[in-house]
Parts: sequence; structure tokens; C-alpha cells
Amino acid sequence: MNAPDCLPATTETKRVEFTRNSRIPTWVYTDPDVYQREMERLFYRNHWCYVGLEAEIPQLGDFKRTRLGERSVIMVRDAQGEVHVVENRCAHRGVAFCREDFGNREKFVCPYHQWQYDLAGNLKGVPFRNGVKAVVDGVVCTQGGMPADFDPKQHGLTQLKVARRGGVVFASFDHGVEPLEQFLGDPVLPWFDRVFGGRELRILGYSRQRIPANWKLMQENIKDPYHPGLLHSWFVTFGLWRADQKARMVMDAHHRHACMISRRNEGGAGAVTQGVTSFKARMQLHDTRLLDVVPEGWWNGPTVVMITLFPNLVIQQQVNSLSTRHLQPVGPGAFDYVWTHFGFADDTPEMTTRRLRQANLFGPAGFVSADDGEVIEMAQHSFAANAGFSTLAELDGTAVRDTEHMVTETLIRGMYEYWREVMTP
Amino acid sequence: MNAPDCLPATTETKRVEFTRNSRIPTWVYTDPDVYQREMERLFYRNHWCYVGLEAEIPQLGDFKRTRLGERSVIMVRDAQGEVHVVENRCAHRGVAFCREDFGNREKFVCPYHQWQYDLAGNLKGVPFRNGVKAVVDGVVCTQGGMPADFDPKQHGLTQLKVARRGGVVFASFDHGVEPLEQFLGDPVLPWFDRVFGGRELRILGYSRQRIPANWKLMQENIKDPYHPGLLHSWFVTFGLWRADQKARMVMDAHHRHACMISRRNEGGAGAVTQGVTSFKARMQLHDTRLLDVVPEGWWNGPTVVMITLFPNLVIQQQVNSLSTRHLQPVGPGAFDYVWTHFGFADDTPEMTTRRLRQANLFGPAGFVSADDGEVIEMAQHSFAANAGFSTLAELDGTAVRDTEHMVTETLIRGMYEYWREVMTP
Amino acid sequence: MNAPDCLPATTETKRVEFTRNSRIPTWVYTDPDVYQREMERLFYRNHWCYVGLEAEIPQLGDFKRTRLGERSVIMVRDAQGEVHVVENRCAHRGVAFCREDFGNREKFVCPYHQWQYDLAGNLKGVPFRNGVKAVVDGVVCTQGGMPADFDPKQHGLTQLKVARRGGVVFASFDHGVEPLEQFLGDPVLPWFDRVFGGRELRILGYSRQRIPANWKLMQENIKDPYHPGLLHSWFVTFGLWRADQKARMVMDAHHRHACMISRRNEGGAGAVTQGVTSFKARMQLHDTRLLDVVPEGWWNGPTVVMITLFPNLVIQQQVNSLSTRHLQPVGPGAFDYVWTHFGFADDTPEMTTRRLRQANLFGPAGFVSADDGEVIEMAQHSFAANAGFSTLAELDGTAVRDTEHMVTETLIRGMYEYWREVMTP
Amino acid sequence: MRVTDTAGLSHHAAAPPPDPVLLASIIDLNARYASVVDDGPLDAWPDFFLEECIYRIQPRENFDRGLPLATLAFESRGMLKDRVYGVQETLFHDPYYQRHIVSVPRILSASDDGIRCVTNYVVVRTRRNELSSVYNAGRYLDWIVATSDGLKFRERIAVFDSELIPNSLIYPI
Amino acid sequence: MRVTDTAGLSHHAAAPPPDPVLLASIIDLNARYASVVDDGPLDAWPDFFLEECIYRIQPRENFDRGLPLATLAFESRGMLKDRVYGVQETLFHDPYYQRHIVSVPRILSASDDGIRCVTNYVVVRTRRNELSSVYNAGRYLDWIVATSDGLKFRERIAVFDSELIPNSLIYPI
Amino acid sequence: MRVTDTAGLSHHAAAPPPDPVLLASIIDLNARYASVVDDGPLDAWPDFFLEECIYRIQPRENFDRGLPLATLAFESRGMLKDRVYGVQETLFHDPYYQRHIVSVPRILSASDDGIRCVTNYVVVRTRRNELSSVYNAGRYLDWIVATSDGLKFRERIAVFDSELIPNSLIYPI
Ligand code: FES
Ligand code: FES
Ligand code: FES
Ligand SMILES: [Fe+3]
Ligand SMILES: [Fe+3]
Ligand SMILES: [Fe+3]
Repeated sequence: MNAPDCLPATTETKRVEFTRNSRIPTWVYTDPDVYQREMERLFYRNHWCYVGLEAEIPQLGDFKRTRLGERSVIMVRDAQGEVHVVENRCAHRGVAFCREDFGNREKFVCPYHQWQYDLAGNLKGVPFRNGVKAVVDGVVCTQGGMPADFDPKQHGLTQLKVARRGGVVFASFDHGVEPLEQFLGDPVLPWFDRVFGGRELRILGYSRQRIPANWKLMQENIKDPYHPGLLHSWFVTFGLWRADQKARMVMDAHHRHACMISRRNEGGAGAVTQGVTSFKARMQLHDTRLLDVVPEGWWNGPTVVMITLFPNLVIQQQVNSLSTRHLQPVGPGAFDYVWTHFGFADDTPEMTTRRLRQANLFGPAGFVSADDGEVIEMAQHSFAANAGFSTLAELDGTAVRDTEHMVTETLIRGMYEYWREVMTP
Repeated sequence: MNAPDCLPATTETKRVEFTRNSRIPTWVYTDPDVYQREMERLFYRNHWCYVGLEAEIPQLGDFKRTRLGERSVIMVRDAQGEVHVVENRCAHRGVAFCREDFGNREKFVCPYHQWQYDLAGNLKGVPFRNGVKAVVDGVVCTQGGMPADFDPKQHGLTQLKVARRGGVVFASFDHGVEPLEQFLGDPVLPWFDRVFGGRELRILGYSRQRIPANWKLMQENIKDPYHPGLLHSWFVTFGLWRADQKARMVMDAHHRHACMISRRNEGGAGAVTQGVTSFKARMQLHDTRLLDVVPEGWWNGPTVVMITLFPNLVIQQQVNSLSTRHLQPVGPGAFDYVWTHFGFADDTPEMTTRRLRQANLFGPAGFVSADDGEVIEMAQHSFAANAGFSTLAELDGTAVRDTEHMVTETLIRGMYEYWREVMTP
Repeated sequence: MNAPDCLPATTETKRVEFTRNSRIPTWVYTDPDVYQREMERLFYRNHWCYVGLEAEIPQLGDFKRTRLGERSVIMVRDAQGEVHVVENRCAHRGVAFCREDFGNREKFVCPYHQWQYDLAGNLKGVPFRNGVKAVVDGVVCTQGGMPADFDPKQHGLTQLKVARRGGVVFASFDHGVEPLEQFLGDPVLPWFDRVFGGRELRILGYSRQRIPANWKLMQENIKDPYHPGLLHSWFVTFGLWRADQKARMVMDAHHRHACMISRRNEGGAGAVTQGVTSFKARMQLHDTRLLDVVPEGWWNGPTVVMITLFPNLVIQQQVNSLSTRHLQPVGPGAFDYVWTHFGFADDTPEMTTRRLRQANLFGPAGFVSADDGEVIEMAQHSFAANAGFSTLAELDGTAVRDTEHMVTETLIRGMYEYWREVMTP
Repeated sequence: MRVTDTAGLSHHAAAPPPDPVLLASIIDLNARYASVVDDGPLDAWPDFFLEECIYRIQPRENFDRGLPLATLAFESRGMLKDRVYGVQETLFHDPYYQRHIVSVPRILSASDDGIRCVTNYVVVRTRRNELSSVYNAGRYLDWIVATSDGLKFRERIAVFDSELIPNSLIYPI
Repeated sequence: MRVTDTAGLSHHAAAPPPDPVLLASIIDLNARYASVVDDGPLDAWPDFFLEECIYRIQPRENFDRGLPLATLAFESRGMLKDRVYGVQETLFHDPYYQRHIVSVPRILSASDDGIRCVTNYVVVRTRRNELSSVYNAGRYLDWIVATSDGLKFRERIAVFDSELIPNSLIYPI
Repeated sequence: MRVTDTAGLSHHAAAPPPDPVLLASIIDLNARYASVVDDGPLDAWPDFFLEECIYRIQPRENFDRGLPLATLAFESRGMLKDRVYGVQETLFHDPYYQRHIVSVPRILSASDDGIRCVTNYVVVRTRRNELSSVYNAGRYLDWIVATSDGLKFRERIAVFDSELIPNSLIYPI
């Protein structure tokens, strides 16, 4: 007999090539090997990843557990106030020992055999390292223990490189990564600093979603100024985001990060609402407190700035609502989307209430954001069943460049230009 | 070191060869690559697949969403009454935009960016295709939009080829597929037409099951005249199907489709019930309305005709109960089995009631059919753990031919003869 | 275009080599191909696997369904009292016909087509094997049936080789496996016989857990005398198991099986509790009946003997609590852990009550054992996300040898020495 | 009149709260029913119904769209007995445990004609050696009458959300 | 005073058992509420609340840690109506069935100021062509008052354990 | 006599419906119990029992086959306190939320000897950063007695269908 009686020799449909930034094949979103390579090259090497805000661990000893890519890490403030990020994996037999999302510790103790680490991840204690004393045939001797040449320095927790800016903590498994400021890039830095300008932050709380879609689809979503005025009724109707607004699209030199910057207008009917079914001419709020926008001085004009930092962070300023949104991949077909809403320590009670009210627009149930998770899940459905398809991102042409308007998919093309570069062997 | 310290170089058990139609190796039911090839070669290329009944979309604009293989498709009746089948996947960024199983539309609108398609799948609208007008430095200019050479004709929904016969709608992604009648074949056509002879159908309702077994196991089940008189107590006891009945097994020339044709007898004890534990000599119904069979003129003799159309349809006539059963694979280890029960528009109320009463025998809870899903799941259990096993289908020998009795597995062998031919590289 | 645009050519992180018994790479616990090879080489070939206790099937015709590796098997006592183990898979079309965990049968009947087997697995009945009689054109003839050369002997259930010792039943798919006693080995046999010395057993009941961790992690856990005095508060506090006790670690010549043998001491504070956070100096039971230990004559000194028989059995004697623990892998990332608690037929009612009370320490909710399932799941979490990591097992050096103390990981190294030998191509 | 839907009913009746004695009877009826279908004896199940009765398990899509097909549809206590026999003797199936969690009942009306109520439920299925999972969630539409032998169902329709049935449905809901 | 937690309450009151009439009213309220949010009409939902009211769906971690963020937080019947409009007209989402199984209520106190109670619930979600699954489990912290139009919520806070929301949450809990 | 099974009981008693006051007390007891085991304080749990009591969590297969082994089996309030200490201090485990949905109770009998009842339940588990899932489904077999300190359990046996426990079981059911 011949091989065919046993198994197909090749996969059937030829894999679509990825040769144009504006035509993205479905395997980019579904292939487990591609995903594995993303973890290595985009999350664990050469990039800074978001891990949290300093305001989440205000006290000495405070820690937060989170994920960087798929690996469990702990952001912790030591007794000197220094912030460390260490991997949540005992060097002995690998137990992910930390089981709480938040807490306070003087040291880390792994439950299995009580190996102990300081908050910087250095191994500080190994029970019975020198064996136990016993009397054998009347002679006191030492039994067991670690070998004489056991070097605790070789067996600490994985220590990540840490960078902080404006109260935001980034970390990298790669100690050779470029400096954070260089990584963010000159065009993006001022927009980052606009939000995190050094004021003390106040954590308002968390929202968590598991979205059954590839993580990049959410990056695309926040690099897509075309959709908000079409998908989101509230945006187009109340003028929070629509095609007739002044807007700017800004990227770093690598085109991996981006800022979508816009200024609210009056809403209502106009050229950009014709035929747009999501525009609701007669929609009026029963309780307008849901959209009681009050401009803040630090905005300096724009009412909305959405920043995507590659690979794992979105920074949201939507009028008075502020959040970081942390992407934590769970295989190629899903990711956890963790929202940390915050305000500033010097906010008035009224402003805090306002931020909380506007939070009704965002997160898994938000009047606006619930849609986004839904549509990208529906795209992932298509991708899983369609090996031969490519998506299209040719609005405003095929080039990659900053723009002064929002009728463009340039930011998406920019991200895939970078992705192709880094992911190519 | 050498490779073995890293990973097994080969899979352990040699894959059993598939060289005889009557000995089917387990990998045929479990291997993901084989399954992928099936999707391509049996579902998406060269075959007609069932999508529904015209009676499900009686009004202009009515649509039904369903699956062809793993791909989501929409069967829709346009304003001219024409039936189209299009893929439920936006050409822009791939969103599976249609989220309801039934409904009525004038056009399809994708929620993400409101691209609009007519009911034949042609792209009819792209918001801001020509950009938006803006005043930059006092000059009116156009910003963004699709490139000048953007051709909507290239970006419609995937349009499938459609064929209708007797109110049944088939579709194919492959526009080069042979005509439906030729596909069904001369031996099968009359049996198809016996049920779908042009009378108007009346939809009675749906049953849906997810069966954790390979989809072919259900095709086998309905090509297996050996089991009903043994597995199903009701069939053997009440004489609905048993080995002492007149029966015919008919196939198309490719042996992929089949009809099992039989005529009810009186039931009761006899040579074919000896030692058959499912035969219940003393079983009597408390309420005989459950089996109040009344012959219908169009039967022309046979009381049961079960038609399997490869790859994805079963057509059931079991005395007064009629249904199509639609196989929708969900990976190699599961499929959805969707039953559409129907009668005829000119049925008397009594006949409708009778069909509904007899429906208690079928579907996921049916006195008869519940068994079938269960046994094939139990077969799949075995296959998953047994790489070295082959099933046996040698009843009535190893040849493939039509028969005038039911003590045969010829139809199963026929299907695998065809499968091997098509699936071989 | 070139390949990279399609797919990564290689997996990213070089697979860590497995060259030292004391450094175990994570792929050993996560790789599906490695797992498949384990099934073949460790479970289905060359090894004896535990299937049950004779006391579970005391009556003629009694059977127990269980799993050997991933394959479903039935242990059954035939009319002569002989114990057979057969595979739960019909030779016809593969149905795993037996659907209950315990029961009593005179023969096995597959529901699908009623093929019948005796309790030794021999095919005894095939309905319509010789076809059915019919009158065709006035002539009596035979229709269908199995071919003339059909040989029932070739189509029985898979019969496993069976060995019994002291009421414990082992089986192997491999009829060339060495004798059980040789397989267990001289150093282990006496410890096996200490528990199963021929006294009649009394089954007390079952506990079942699905633990989301590789099956070998539980073997390691019971070959790890280092952890009980550190992880388990009750052990260290009440002196049931701690580093200052007399202990022996014993292996067979292949180092695949092991016995951990220890003798209880008084507990309380001491050198081995310093800095051990799980030691609770002031813990006192409100109801001391939970730990009402009464020595039994057959102990001959040791108060705890934990035996690991490779690949799928743990035998527990922890003071008055006795159980077998059966490992049933469910893919590389999970296994079912089935506990059969037992006593002896001649136990007093008080002793039975005592065994049942002490059972509160063990199983999925046990004061002691609940921890074990939890920590190994937490290790598996790490492994899944860390292709580049190896665990460390260098307590007491890197050699493999029996010891007279418990500050050692020698048994774990021994198991991996054997594993590497057998799993290397 | 059949219990078909709650449309047209007041959801915010200034009507007096339900009679505690009536509510207790219905809770008791639901609890006994669940106990019998979950833990047996199954033979006791038909006796919860009148001789002339309706028992139906219907997918919500058919119910909502006015399609008459049900997963099971019985019209007499006799048919229920036929089902019991089927479950016990003729239906081959993988055995499973089922567990009904019946929510608090909503009494729509109570008159000489009987009591109409709607009650949400979920059934958890556990197969041997498998984890438990949600099996069937839905609502009971009940028409209950008082008899000399206690409350009985003239009509119990289980309209279920879980339209995609996990292979089969054997025991009564 | 707001219902915030049960700390400080007696769990073992020698207090008299709850008044059956009161219990029946609360059971009825919970059953009507579940029926409306599961089976509609959704427009009837805001009427379960006072004009001035609190309705909140809050992840347990925020509740436990004293963080004010909620998944949804409304402060008036008007806001509830805005939500209804959002669900019906503006929120694009995959449609799903939801089914509330409301457990037995625990009445903490009943006075002129209203009734405080805590009730566990679980919501099962069923999407078209998918199996049913546990969607949202948690407890209601309720403050109920009697009005001429029957019992109404002055405050209903759903504190949910299921912090990792399966994509989105559209309909009221 | 112990509550062991419902065999032999009438499922269709023409017996009078349960006393609403009694039913309300039992509902209240179940609601308080669930609240304490789900939301704490766990120290309050042993006080639901008599000093001399039986508390058992038992897999249904052992119960059905008459095998005595239970997952946990306690015989005194002291043992329950030892469990509380174990949960709080000595058992290392991944923390999880549990949520009891207790169905309507079925009162089997009420006499001077106490109240016997059977109640279905399901427990939903939610681990940090994981989706909620069905954790443990089963029924309570209860023997309840009235004391000066309210109703107490002389015996509570949770017979659970979910025999294949998802790794571990830490908190009381
Ligand atoms: S695994 Fe952490 S101490 Fe052993
Ligand atoms: S994905 Fe459909 S319009 Fe953009
Ligand atoms: S599969 Fe067992 S008899 Fe046919
Ligand atoms: Fe958006
Ligand atoms: Fe059948
Ligand atoms: Fe242990």
C-alpha cells in the first residue's frame, strides 16, 4: 500500500501568503505555531509589557499577580519601596505558588517544600538544605540535603527587567530590551505623559472579560478609527466619535504603537450619519447624568485619546473615563481583557462620581464597549472555519503613515508591517 | 545529546492502513488532518450540500442561517423570490455578521463598519468610500476613503451555487459542481422525488443535538439496515423494521448515496426475534395513539424509506413521520444533528397530529432515535483511545452492491469505497 | 514569496534537553506526542497495570469497569470464579458497550447489533450470522449474513493477561510481559505483601478526583518524602511524617517502583519545625477521634508505608487508613485519581469506624491530601506556559540509591532514570 | 385556555401577594416532582398528572415561533407510562444522574379552573466518570388542579433554552 | 443605611422564623423579576424599582475590596430605561437566552424602613447553536420597600462571583 | 432512625400541604446556611449543628451501594470546628468562590422527633481568573430539630452526583 491510505500527505488548502500589510490571512489569528512565536518574539523578547500601576501596590509589601503573555508574574513593592516583577514559578519544582491577585507579603514562600524568596526573587531559604542530623549506629551524622555546590543564586525566581513612568509599570523577560522611552518612541511619549503626567492615581476598580478572539483583533479594534462612528450608536449620536470630527492618527517610528486623537462635536444629524443605521436621530437619555461630560484642564483640547502600546496595552481616555486595558492571551483563539479604571487622587467627589457614571459606557457591559468584544468574536468565528480568507484593510490606501483624519486603516497596516518584520524568521 | 532526549521522533503505533472498504481504521474518525481534508474535498468541493427547505423561507426577504461543513451560510429569498445562498462573512474584516437563525431582511448590513450587501451577496455600500470632506488650511479637500480602483464586485459575500428540487435547497461553494440530478444519480432520484414530489411542505419544527462522534458514524448508522431490528426495541417488537421484512438497499453509481427501503410487518415473535434481548414479547402501549399509523397514498408500498445523501443529509420517512436531518460537523469528534420535521400543506389536522405524535419516536429523546446518538458516541470513545483498531463491516461479504434484504453492510462499504477514492491524494 | 510569510519554519524556543535525571524539562509533562508514547510504552506494553481488587467483584458474574491508560477495560469474575480482564470495545464496530462501573452479567451483549461475548471475551453470538431465509421467486434462499470463512475466534474482545496477588488484580495488554513478581521486584514485594498478605479485604468505598496535572506529577508526589513534613500541617504538627523520623526509601532494581517507609513520632516543636510555617505549635483537635490511631499487629513497626507501583498505582497505608489510588491519565494535562478505601473482613466495628474517621485526612477533601492535588495543578500551570524551564530534583545529590532518611529526591530521580531509558527510541 | 405565555399579564400587580398556603403547596409539589425524576422511583412520575393531561418538553425556538414540534409530547397518563417503560426497558443509553434545581415559582392566577404558574429550572447532568455540567435550562409552564389526591398537573410544559441537546434526553424533565 | 454586607448579623438568630406572608411576597417578587429579565417584556423591568433607586452589577473583587467600580451602576429608573433602550436599539451583540435560578431568600430585617435581604442566584446562558453554560453566579443584596403598587426595589445590587465575564453582559441580571 | 432514602415514602400524599410557617423556617435555615458557607464567616458554620451531629459529604455511588466511605464525615460540632481550622489555617489550596443554589425543600415528615427533609442543591465554583462552572450537584438529606436557639441540624448529609471532584473540595457544602 502507499502512504495516502494512511494519512493526507499535505494540508489541503494552500496557506494564503501574507505579503501585503492590508491583506491579513486568517492563519495569523488561528495558527498555534504562529501564536507560540508571538509569545516568544512579541511578549517575552525585545518588548516592554504592561504589568500594572504603582497605585495598585501603594504599601510596602503589596503585590499584584498578573500575566505577561501566558506567564504568571508578580509585581511587588519591597521594603525599600522598590518595585520588582518576578515570575510566579518556584525554581524547585515549578509550582506557581502565588494564588491571589492582590495581597501583602514580607517574602514569598512556596507551599510545596517551603522554599523562600525575598521580594526581589532571590532564594533565601531551602528547608533541610544541609540535611538533618541523625544518629546511625551510635554515630551522629548528616542525612540528605542539597549538594555542597548548590548555589541559591542560580535558583531564584525569574527576575524581570522593570521600568516605571508616571506610575505605570512595565516589565520584560528580556534584560537586553531597549529603554522604555525609546521603546515608546518620541511621537507617542507626549500622549502617554498627557495622562500619566505624574499626578497620583486613584484605582476605581476592575472589569475582566474573556473574549474568544485572537488578541490582535483587539489591538486592531483600537487602531481602527473607522468603526466607532458606525458601530457605536452612542458615539455617532452624541458626537463622541464620528467621521466629521477633527482627528489625528499618530504612530511611533516602528508603527507598532499608535494614538487615535479626536475632539468631540455636537452630534446630531449630518453628512456622516446618512444611511448609518446606528445613528439614532431621536435618541435622548432619560437620565443625562450618564453623559455629564466636564472638560478637564489636562486634556489640552482632545476629548478622546486612545493609545495602543504593542503588544499588550490600551490606554483609554474617553472624556472623563480613564482606564488601562491589559491584554492577556489565552491561546490563539482567546484573550483576557482586564480593565483598570482610575482617576486622580485629587479628583473632587463629583469628578469621581462622574468617572464612575461614564464607566457605564465601557467594559463588558458598556453601552459602547460591549459591542467591540462581540464583533471581534464574530470575526474569529469566520477565521476558524476559513483557511483561505484574508481580511481587507485598505481604507485610505495601502500605505502606512500618520493622518489628520479618521477615515483610514493606516494604523492596522502599520501594526502588521511591524508584525511581519518581527515574525519573519 | 541526541534527539530522543528531546522528543519522540515518530508516533508510536504504526497507523493502520485503510486498504479494504470493510475494515475502517480509527484514524478515519479521529484525525484532525483527515477531517480538514474532508471539509475541503467532501463539503466545499465537488459536492452538493443540503442547506434547507424552501418552506423555511416562504416570504420575500426571509432568511435562514445554517452551516455547510463548518462555514456559516445564509439561505435567503430575495425580492424576486429567487433563493440565494451566501457565506456569512463580511468581505471587509471577516465578521460573521448574521446572528439569528431565522429572520427577514431587505439587505445585509455588517455591524462593524456597516458595509452593505444585497440579498444576492453583492457589495452595495461602503461608508465613506469616497472619504469625507474637510477644510484644511482653508481649502476643501477629501480625506481618506477607499482607493480609486476599489472594485465592489471583488468584495461581495461568497456566493454559492444553488440548486432546488421539490422544495429542497442544496448549495455548493464549488461552481463547477455537476448538476444536482446527476449528483443524486438515477437510482436515488425517484426515492427523493417520492417525498419531495412538488407538494407544498409545512414545517412542524426543529430538534437539535450535539453528538460527540464523528459525522460519518451517523451516515453509517443510516446506511446500516442490520441494527434497527436489534438495537431498537420498538422497531423489532412492533414490526416497524426487522430482518424478516421485504427490503431493498439502493445506491447511486458512486455508492456515496443510499436508500434503505422497507415495508412494515406485523411484529410479534418469530425467527428473527429469537435471542434478541431488545424484543419485548409482552410490550403493549398504554396509549396506542403513539403508533397510530395510517398509510398515505404517496408511499406506494414501502412504509420506511431512509435516504442518505452524501455528505450532509438524511431524509427520513418512517411511517407518518417525515424529517430532514442535517449533519453539521464540529471537528472530527462531534457534529450537530439538526432535524426539521415537516408535513404537507394539505395535511388534515388529524394527520398533522399523527405526525407530531410519531415524532416522539425520533430526535434526541425519541423512543427509537435516542439510542443511535448514544451508540455512536460510545464507538467514538473507543476510537479516541485505540489508534490500532479497525472496525468490521463484512456482513453480507466484502462486495459493494445493491441488495434485496437488510442483512448486509454493503452501504457502509460503498460509502468508504467512495471516501477512499476521493480522499486519496 | 518565501515560506516565512506563511508559517514559522521551526518552533521558537529550543526544546530543553533531558540529559540529567534531576533536571526534568516541562515538555515531559505537556507534550502530546510524548504522552502518546507513554501510553504505548508504559501502559500498554511491557508493564503490569492495576485494575482493581478481587473484593470488588466477590460474586460470580460481578464486573468492574475501569481504565488502563486511556482504554476502557472490564474486570469480571466468570462462572468458574476465574477473573478476566477484557477490553470494553465490541469487535464489530467498536462500541464501548459496557456503561456501568459495577454490575453482574452472565455474558456481554453489545447493544448496537447484539453481538454476544462470554465473560472471557470470546465471541459467542452474531445475530443473523447465517443470514435470513427468504422466498425469492418462489425459491427459498438465504440472504445476507457473515461470510462463510468468518472466524469468531478472530473477533473476540481484546483479552488481557491477568495476574493476581493477595487479592490485587493486575493486567497487561502485552502477553509477553514478565511475571508479576519479577515485575514488582524483590525489594518491593515484601512491602506489597505486608498489606496484601492474604487476608480478605472489605471495600469501604470510593473517592474520585480529576486533577488537572500530568499523571507523573502524582507519582513524583508519592516518591517525594521531602514534602509531607513541609506542606502538610497535620503531618508535621502531629508527627505523622516529618524529617526527624526514622525512614527508609526502597526501590526495585529498575528504580521505577518505590516504597517510602516511616515511623510516627510525637510531633511537637523541634529542629525540623523551625521556620516551617505549616507547623502549628498550638493546634489541638476539638475532637481527637479524627486521629485516634491504634497500631495493628501486621504493621511490624512502620506506621506509614507508601508504595508507588509504576505506572498507575499508589498503595497507601497511613496509620489505620488504607487505600489503593489508581491513576487514569486523561491526556498529558490531567488524570483521574481513583481511591478505593478498604479494611479487612475481620476488622472489628471499632476498627472500621477508625479507618473511616481517618479517611477524613485523605482524598479530594482530606486534611492532608487535598493539598497534593492542588500543588501539582499549580506546577502544571507553570509548565504549560514555560517551554524553556526544567524542574530541579537534586536533594541528596544527583545519584539514585536507596536511603535511610527522607531528606532526598532519590526516588524521583530513579523514576526518571527508568523513564528516559524506556522512552528513548 | 392553555398556559402559553405570560404576555399580557401584569408583572407589577398591586394585587395582593400570593397566599402562603398556596405557595407552600406549589413549592411542595415542585420539590416532590424533582425528587421523583431525579432519584426515583420513576414509576411514581405519571401520578403527578391527571389521567387526561399534557406533558411536553419543547425547545424554546419552536415555542417562540409557534411551531408545534416538541422533543417529547404526551397527551395522557398512559403515554407517560409508556415513556417510563421506554426509559426502563427499551431505550439504550449511557446512564446519567440528573439534578433539578427548581427556582421560586411565579403564580399567575388561581381560580376554580386551577392554578397557572411559571417556574424557572435548570437540570445538571452527571455521567459516570465525567464532570457535572448544565444540561437543560428553561421554564415550566404549569396548569395545576386540586384533586382529592392532592395537586396534580393538568398541563406541564417545559420550554427549554438548551436547544442544542447534549446528545440525548432520556429521563423526564 | 445601605445593604452592604452581612457582617455583624446573627446567623443563628433565636429570632422567630420569617413571616410566611412576607416570605411569600419576596419569593413572588423574585420570581416576577426573573421572569421579566429572562422572558420579557424588558420594558417592564424598570418598574420593579423606585424612581430613585440603586441598581448595580458589581464584580465581587471590587465589592470585597471596597472599590466603587461596577459593571453597570444606575441611580434612577431613568437610567434603567436608558439601558432598556440600549439593549433593544443600540447595543450590537450576539443574542442569547438567559435563565435565572433564584435560590431561597434570606431576610435580614424587615422594618418601616423596608426589607433587607440577600439571595443567591445563578444565570445560565444559552447562545444559538451552543450548549448552555453557567454565565453569572452571585448574590442579590436587596433593599425592598412596600408601595401602593406592591413591593419595589429601592436598591438591588448583584454582587457576582463570575468576575471573568464571558465576553459581554447585555441583559439585566 | 436516620434519613437514608425516600424509598417507601408517598410521593403523592393526599396529605395536607406543608405548614407555611414550617416551610418558611426551613427556607430561612437553608438560606442562612448557604450564606455562611458561601460568604462567611465560616466560624459561624458549626453553630448550625447540634453538639452531637452528623455532617457528611458523600459521593452518590457510595450512598447508593451502601458503602460507608464519605468525602468528609464528621460526628460532632468539635469536628466541624476542626474543619474550619483546617480550611483557615492548614489546608493549602487555590482559593475559590462557591455559590450555593438551594432548590425548594421537600419536607418528608415533621414530628416531635424533628423534621426530615430533602433538598436539591448545586454549587457553582469560580476560581480567580477562570470562568464559573458547576462544581457539585446533589441533595441534602436533613434531620432538623427545634432548639431554644432556633432550628439546628442533627444531621445533614450532602449526597452528591458530582462524583468526579474537580481536583479538591475545601469549603463546606
Ligand atoms: S516546588 Fe516550590 S518548594 Fe518545592
Ligand atoms: S468587518 Fe464588516 S464592515 Fe467592516
Ligand atoms: S458494534 Fe457491537 S454489535 Fe455491532
Ligand atoms: Fe469600539
Ligand atoms: Fe437507528
Ligand atoms: Fe502529600
